Amino acid sequence: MSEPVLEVTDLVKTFQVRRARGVRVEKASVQAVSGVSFKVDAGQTLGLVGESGSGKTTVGRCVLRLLEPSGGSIRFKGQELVGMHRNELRGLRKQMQIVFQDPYASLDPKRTVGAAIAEPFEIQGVAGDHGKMVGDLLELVGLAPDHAGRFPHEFSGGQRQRIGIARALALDPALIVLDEPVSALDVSIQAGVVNLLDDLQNELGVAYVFIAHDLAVVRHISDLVAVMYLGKLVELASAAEIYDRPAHPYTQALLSAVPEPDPEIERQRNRIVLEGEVPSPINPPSGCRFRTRCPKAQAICAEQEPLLVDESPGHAVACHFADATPVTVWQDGTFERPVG
Amino acid sequence: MARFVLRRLLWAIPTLLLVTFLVYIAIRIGTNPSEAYQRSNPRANEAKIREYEELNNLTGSYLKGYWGWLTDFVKGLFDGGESWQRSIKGRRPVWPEMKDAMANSLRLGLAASFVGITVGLGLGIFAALRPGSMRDTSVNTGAFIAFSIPPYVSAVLLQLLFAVMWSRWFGHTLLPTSGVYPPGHQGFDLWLMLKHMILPVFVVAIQIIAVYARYMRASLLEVLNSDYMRTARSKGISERRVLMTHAVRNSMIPVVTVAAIDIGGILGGLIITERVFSYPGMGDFFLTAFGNGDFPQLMPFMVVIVTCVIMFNLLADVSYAWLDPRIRLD
Amino acid sequence: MSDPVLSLRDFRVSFPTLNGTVQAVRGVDLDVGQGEMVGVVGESGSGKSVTFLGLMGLLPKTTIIEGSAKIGGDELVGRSSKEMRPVRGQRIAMIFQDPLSALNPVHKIGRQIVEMIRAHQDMSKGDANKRAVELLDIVGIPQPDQRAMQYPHEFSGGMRQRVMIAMAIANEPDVLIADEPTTALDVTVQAQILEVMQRIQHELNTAIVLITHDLGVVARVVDRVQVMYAGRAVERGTVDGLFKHSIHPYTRGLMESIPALGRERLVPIPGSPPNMLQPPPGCAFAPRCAHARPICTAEIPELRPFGAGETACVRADELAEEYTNV
Amino acid sequence: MSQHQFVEGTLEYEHTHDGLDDVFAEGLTTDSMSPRQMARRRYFKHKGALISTVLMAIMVLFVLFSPITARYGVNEAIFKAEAGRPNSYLSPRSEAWFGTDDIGRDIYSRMIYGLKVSLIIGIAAALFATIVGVTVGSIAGLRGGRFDDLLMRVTDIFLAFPFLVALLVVRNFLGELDFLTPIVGERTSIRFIILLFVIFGWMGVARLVRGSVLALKEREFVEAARALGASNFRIVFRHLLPNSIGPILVALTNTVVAAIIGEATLSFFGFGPDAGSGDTSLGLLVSAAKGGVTAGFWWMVVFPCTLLCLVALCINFIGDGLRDATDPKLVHGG
Repeated sequence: MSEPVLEVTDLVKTFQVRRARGVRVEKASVQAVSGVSFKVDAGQTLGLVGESGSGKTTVGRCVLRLLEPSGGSIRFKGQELVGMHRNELRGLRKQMQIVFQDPYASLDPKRTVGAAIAEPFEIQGVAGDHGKMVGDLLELVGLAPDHAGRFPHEFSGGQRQRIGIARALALDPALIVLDEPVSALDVSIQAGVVNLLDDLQNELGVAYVFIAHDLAVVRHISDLVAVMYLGKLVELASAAEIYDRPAHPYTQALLSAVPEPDPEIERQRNRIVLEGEVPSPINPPSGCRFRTRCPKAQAICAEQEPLLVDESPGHAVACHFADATPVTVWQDGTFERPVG
Repeated sequence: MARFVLRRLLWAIPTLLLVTFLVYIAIRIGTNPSEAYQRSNPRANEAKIREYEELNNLTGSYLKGYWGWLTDFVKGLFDGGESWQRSIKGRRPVWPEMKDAMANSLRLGLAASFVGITVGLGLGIFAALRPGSMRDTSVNTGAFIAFSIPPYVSAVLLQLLFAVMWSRWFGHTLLPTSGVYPPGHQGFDLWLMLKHMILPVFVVAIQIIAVYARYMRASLLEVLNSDYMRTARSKGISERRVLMTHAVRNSMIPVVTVAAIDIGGILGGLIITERVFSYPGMGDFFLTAFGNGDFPQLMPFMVVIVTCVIMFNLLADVSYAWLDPRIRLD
Repeated sequence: MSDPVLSLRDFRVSFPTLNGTVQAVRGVDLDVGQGEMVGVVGESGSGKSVTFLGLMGLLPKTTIIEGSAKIGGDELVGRSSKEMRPVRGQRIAMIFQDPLSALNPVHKIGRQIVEMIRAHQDMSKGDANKRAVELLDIVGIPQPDQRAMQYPHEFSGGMRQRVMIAMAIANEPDVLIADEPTTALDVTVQAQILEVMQRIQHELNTAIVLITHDLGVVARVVDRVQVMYAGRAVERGTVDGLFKHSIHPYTRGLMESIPALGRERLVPIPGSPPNMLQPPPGCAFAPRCAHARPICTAEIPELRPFGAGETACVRADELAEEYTNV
Repeated sequence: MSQHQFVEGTLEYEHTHDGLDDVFAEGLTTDSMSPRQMARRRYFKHKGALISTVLMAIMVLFVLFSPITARYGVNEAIFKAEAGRPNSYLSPRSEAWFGTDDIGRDIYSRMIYGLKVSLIIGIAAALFATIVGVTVGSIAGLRGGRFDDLLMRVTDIFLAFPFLVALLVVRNFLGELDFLTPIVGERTSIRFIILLFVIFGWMGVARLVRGSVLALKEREFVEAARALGASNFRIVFRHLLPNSIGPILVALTNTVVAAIIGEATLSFFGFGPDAGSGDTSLGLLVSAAKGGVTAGFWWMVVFPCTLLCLVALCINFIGDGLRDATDPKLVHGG
């Protein structure tokens, strides 16, 4: 088997928070990501899901070393990125790219779209007719080559996102981190961008790390799905597994919280409504970080941190009471599980 | 809060020491003591100059000299300025003169700040409530024009108008244009004093008005566009209440911070105005001392200024926290 | 249905700008009955929020509002902002998308609720305070008496939205307008807030208008739906009727573009929403519609009964046939 | 109040969500204009800025063609026809439109020469201050940490000081440093005055640029450039500076005004440049006006003072127009 495009092992990212609270500088250390591991193969998509504060975006930034990881290892095509010298890294940047969430902030308002897409060629010193290459890229993402002379404000959100994708594709990367690429778009526009990403992957064989909070989109686009909660990976499995047989109580609750666009299903569904909200990462709960909101929590959850172990082949869960057998959840939030 | 203030006050001490040390060096070099002494006392001999330098701790290393000055200064704080060295000119004691100057300046500064800040804030609110209207444009433009007139220019123009042209046209002077009292006046006279203050206060206040009207206007406009103003309106409370309880208080937060830090601006305006109106305040005191290279006068003056700046910075922080519950001080 | 509590007829909102007049809302009809939750769905620029901000008189003074909007039979259009005061907060209350910026950061939560109560009820401060604590309890905020003494920044996102709801129901309004109340929240918190809103709908019998772009949210909580596009309602009906038998190509387009299980490829709606300075003639959706014919651009289609609901498509009959044949 | 505080006092804006974003989100920006064109259009909409630009242009033309526009030389006295004695204190008349001063020099002509020197001081000081300020500000903004803290602390104290006191103390201090004299000349030289205002001017610029860089560096397009492997140098020059050109220009105009008024202030109190060199400045003219007040020679006061204020006002207005034109809040939705 060929080696994976990306292999992340025990990634840790700690922030020294220095918040100026008006006049006072407050110092605290926040572990935004603690011990996250996963692999992405060529042409594959890993969906990274979680709510705000789960650290999914931080993982994405660390993978590209836009943020300096505090620990662990990130291997890109077998090469260790952590600790790699800047100059060496610059060469590798050709092969890994990022697309951002906010289509308004991700393009320099003062430069034309053509200049934005040509920037990768300039930075990496790619020879050739940049104008033509930009035109080709614009066509690839479904825009017209003569759009190159326009400024970002002349485009709609969906079009801007396509421009961002064109820029990321310019250097023919092996890996693209997509950081909530469609969550700022209207649903009718979002579909087009998701399709584009799908097509590009089939055509170019690029691997994606797809970061999102929208579980429906993630299910649609991902091969593997990793669920994060408060900086930890709680479940990692193929998309089908995660959605059909979620084993971690958090994943189960998350899936049950997502409304289905079908009133009939909605009425029949049993929901797990989680209590409370994600705790502060400055002071995470002891043991299992989810235990404060977990309907299954027991004494052991506060004492012992559950490890991410294979519940079944290819399906890893970090829970003392992981159980992927279909559960019945009653309206009042209690569970019933087949015995045996 | 109390702990924060205490800690900041403790912090103020090293800051004060560091800044005064730098000021000591700057003034020691800048005044060129021996030259200054000679200028003020043309018949002084070498020995006299050396004695002056020794007394004022202007010899030896900077650190040692500073320490010497500091001990004298601190002693002076407890004996009514007795231990401070005497002025370079006429060997007058520094403290009594400075005390009077401070009182005069304080009176002028407080009056001008009060007038300036209230009128400025009022105008700012007045303008912001109808953005884009005539009254907004005129307040904004007026503030811009007032801001572009340096205080000494307005002072000189007012002097020309009230002291010279008025008497030429109408045969009497309307307002006095210099001093605290007419020359030769003895004793206290409130009305005369106030009359002498009108023009200087006006000059300083105009600058303050210009600045605060613009701050307040910008800040209030910002607040008026915020979401919580929409919420307030959606409650069905009166527009007056919406403005008073929601808009004005919130827009004061940035203004107050600016105000306390802007103390330098007000002091600067005072110095200039006092000079033009021959008003015997700190500004006049400073400029005379500076012109003479009067080290014994300059240092206490600088200490007062530095202390003011540091204290007002602290005041800014405290008032900020008091107005904005998101800021916690401890 | 008994007499509607809130009723809009040919409601229009337009903004004069330097480049011309933006016709944000171009004739909307809507009835909301007591204790009913109506979803208003649309994408950005559809005019869904503007309709209700205009109704409440919360848009800039230069905004032009026409048509009719009645609350319990009383006309609102044409009222001065002073005349609107007894309506706002008492008969219609509103909650907004971003609960952090919608709450005044320098006032305590309790005080902000008390302000709402005392604006419309003759109540002593002490009683109003007690009532505020009670309201916080109703919306599920633990330790309400202590929380009332805290500032908005000390609350989490979901708790803030609960506070907004508590404030909105303080005077037991006839209608509660919720403008994308869960968009800024995480899904697990969204579920909590939707639950609170449903409880209020049933326990207080309040009519709720839920403005959202999320069809999933609509499917979960509302009774009836109105779909908006380019400042007009294009389709409406009961939630089941609409999800099962929508006719309007825009509604269908919206549903098909949602990623769903077993759908290999998503179907986007081509193009982008029209420029509301010069909306296209006739059906505003025609330029993006796969089923458009020349007839579509002739005149603006009105909503007319079709199947279980109403739809604003001139080709509704033909399309219904087409859909069933496929 | 010094011009300095104004640079500082500019309230920071934060983009707030307003209810109309929804309406204006899509399909409104049909006009195809580059950001520069939009900025230009907005600038010309600012009436004060427009009028000020025209006035400034006229003044600059007068200065450029001073041998023609000025009727007399700088130090040329208008002599009485008969005895050859200078025509002191003439009130305005056809031979001397704005009157003459104590030694019979034409005030109108001297105002043009004075304006020239003042503009040179203002522009030179502002340019150098901007270069220093932009460099320091962008380093502080990008690097952050200790350097940034120190910079903020120092500028805080400096800016809170009464302008004139700090100016005078620093002036004398620098004047006594003998090693500086070969470079910037005596403390009464124009070069020295410029140096002084560079020292006081860069801080305002640095703080503005720092704030702008701090805000921009979190923006995704900067991160995108970094992800492409762009060097810091490229990020600063291709992305950060072009996007903070607005605040930089505003700071520049503020510094021009601060230097012109500052020079006048120094001159007014007798610490300005030396008039003996056959040159004059607005400050020296205003300072000379003091002598005219008590005697009622109003023209000596009114004309130079008006010109000084007018120049300050025009440049301030131009700055305000630039602020409007480049305000990022106004870029969207047109």
